[in-house]
Amino acid sequence: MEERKATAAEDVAARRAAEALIVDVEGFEGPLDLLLVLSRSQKVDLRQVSILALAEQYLAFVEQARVLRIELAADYLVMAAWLAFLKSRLLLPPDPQTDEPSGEDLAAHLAFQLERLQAMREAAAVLMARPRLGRDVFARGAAEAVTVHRSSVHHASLLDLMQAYARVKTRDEFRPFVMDRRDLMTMEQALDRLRAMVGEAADWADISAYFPEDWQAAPRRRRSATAATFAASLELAKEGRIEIRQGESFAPIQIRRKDRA
Amino acid sequence: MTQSPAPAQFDAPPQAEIARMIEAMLFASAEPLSTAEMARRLPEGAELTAALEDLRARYEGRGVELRRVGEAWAFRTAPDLGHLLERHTVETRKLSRAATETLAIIAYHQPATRAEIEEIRGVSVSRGTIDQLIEMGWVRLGRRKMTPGRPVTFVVTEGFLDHFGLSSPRDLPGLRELRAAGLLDNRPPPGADAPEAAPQAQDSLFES
Amino acid sequence: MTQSPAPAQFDAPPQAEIARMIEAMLFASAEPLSTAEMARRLPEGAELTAALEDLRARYEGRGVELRRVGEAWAFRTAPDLGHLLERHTVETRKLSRAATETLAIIAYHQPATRAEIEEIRGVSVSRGTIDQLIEMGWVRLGRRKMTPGRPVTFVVTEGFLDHFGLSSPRDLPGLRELRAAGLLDNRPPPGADAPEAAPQAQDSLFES
Repeated sequence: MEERKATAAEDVAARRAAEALIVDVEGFEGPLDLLLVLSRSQKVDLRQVSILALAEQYLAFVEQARVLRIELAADYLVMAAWLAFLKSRLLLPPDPQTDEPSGEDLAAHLAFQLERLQAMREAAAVLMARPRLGRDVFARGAAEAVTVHRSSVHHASLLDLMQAYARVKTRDEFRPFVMDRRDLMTMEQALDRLRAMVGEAADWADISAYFPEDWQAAPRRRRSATAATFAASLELAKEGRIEIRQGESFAPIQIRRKDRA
Repeated sequence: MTQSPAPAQFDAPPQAEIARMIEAMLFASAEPLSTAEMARRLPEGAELTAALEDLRARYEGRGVELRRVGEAWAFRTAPDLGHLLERHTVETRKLSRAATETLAIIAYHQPATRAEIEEIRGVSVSRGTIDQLIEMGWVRLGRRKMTPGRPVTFVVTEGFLDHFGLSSPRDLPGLRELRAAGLLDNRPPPGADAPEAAPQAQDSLFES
Repeated sequence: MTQSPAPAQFDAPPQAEIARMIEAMLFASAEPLSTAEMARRLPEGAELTAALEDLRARYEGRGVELRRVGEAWAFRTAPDLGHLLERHTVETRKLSRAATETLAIIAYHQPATRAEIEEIRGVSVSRGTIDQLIEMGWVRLGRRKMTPGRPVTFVVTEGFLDHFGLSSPRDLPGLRELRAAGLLDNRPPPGADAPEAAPQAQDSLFES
């Protein structure tokens, strides 16, 4: 009866210890943090902490976690392996053959890391305890915004100016196109004229002879009269009323009345 | 201006301390603070009136003044320094199309009447447009034209020539040059032997 | 940008007047004002440094103090009077231990890379932690480090200095002692090949 009681009490204690450990593991920010906490149990200045003893504490912690079937994150196990290696380095006499860092060097660096982490923790605490803006120290409550007055300066370049002028002046080039007919003779006009005159044309004569007088000189009018009269001549030739001939390329085109058979 | 350490003749150092407290409260407050509100926040028995008067005197003639606002108190910028809380910015904007065209027409055809500008632009020219150009110092009134109604004319100014780097309005390139420089849209001219309308028009206007 | 009209046209105003002007500007602003911004608003040729020093001395020991914040200046209530003032700002989220440590490491080691932060803390830094510090306006990106991979660095901001009442990162509490103790050194672990290769060094430390 007594024994069973004692066992039950032990079970409760073990369970509590295990639960506490779980909570603790979750509370640690990684292996370095755990090492820092463990080092405090040595109650010495971090500079004098025994890394060997610390390694043993850490390994014992990991072993305990294993016994209690607590899942440890991989980096805790990596640290455990490294500390086991460090421990062996610290316990064995240095090998003069290897130029690998000595156990003392590695231990010193670990001590430095712990001290540095501790220093940053303390610095963070000091920083957070400073009088802080919005909590202990205040800015102007009735801040006045700076009024911004905007004014504009208009700018134009010479190019803008010239393009604007060009735009205005060329706008007129796009009015609907109307043919200027003053210097234009239509085929109908030429045909009417030719029909009236061709009856008398017994002899070959240049078509230009049939142009009205005021269409003879000005090149533009003459060009138009030539084209119109030639077209009219072709029409009359088709009707069988006249004959057309041309001595050679670009020679004057001549016409005469065609007498009906 | 004396510094804050409490004057020796008062056996109550609180007054200087009360002034400090009021100073901080008024500074940090978004609204003017009533004496009742200040008294509520101050240690009991604090003599407010003297401390406020002390503080007001301290700020007299400074960049910030302690002012009574109804039943309350507040720090306010000294009235003569209001301009420091203003900032003037100048934006550069492109001249509007209407203004640019009007300016171009005046430059090419000066002296130009409003009617002439309107005839060339094909639309009416608002008063504002010419006013703007005059305000900018690019256009001014020229001589009245000796035509019926004696209309006013507009010419470009020295300032205009300066701005555009011209020594005379005659330095402005003609349409033919503009076209050669690719400044005109690439449209075929209406007739091969069509006269260069623009320079002629320009000349005739300059001479009319 | 045009200058605000100067009261005196030619002579720069006397130092006392400049001090008044600075006082007005700084009083009106909730944010620290850079000397450049003040100079922009002051009459040309105004001597700023002496006037600022004058003003700082004037407010020493008062309810409101003139503080230097990096390259800027601001009036802030005296730290011992916080209990009188309403906390009108939203209480800042309580920072996690990871965030406060990361902030301290950035402040004391700046410019600090993520790898450096992780090496010091011995754990990886979650993105969210640095993001939170950046969001609070206390940390910003610094220049990339000229080491392999050109990692980004983090530095503290003017907002950080303002929040914690520091004039410059050099004023961080205990900075000199930490430096003297060699605790701010980037000391490579023994046997590490490249001194800059912090993450590699870290890995080798844990895995070798």
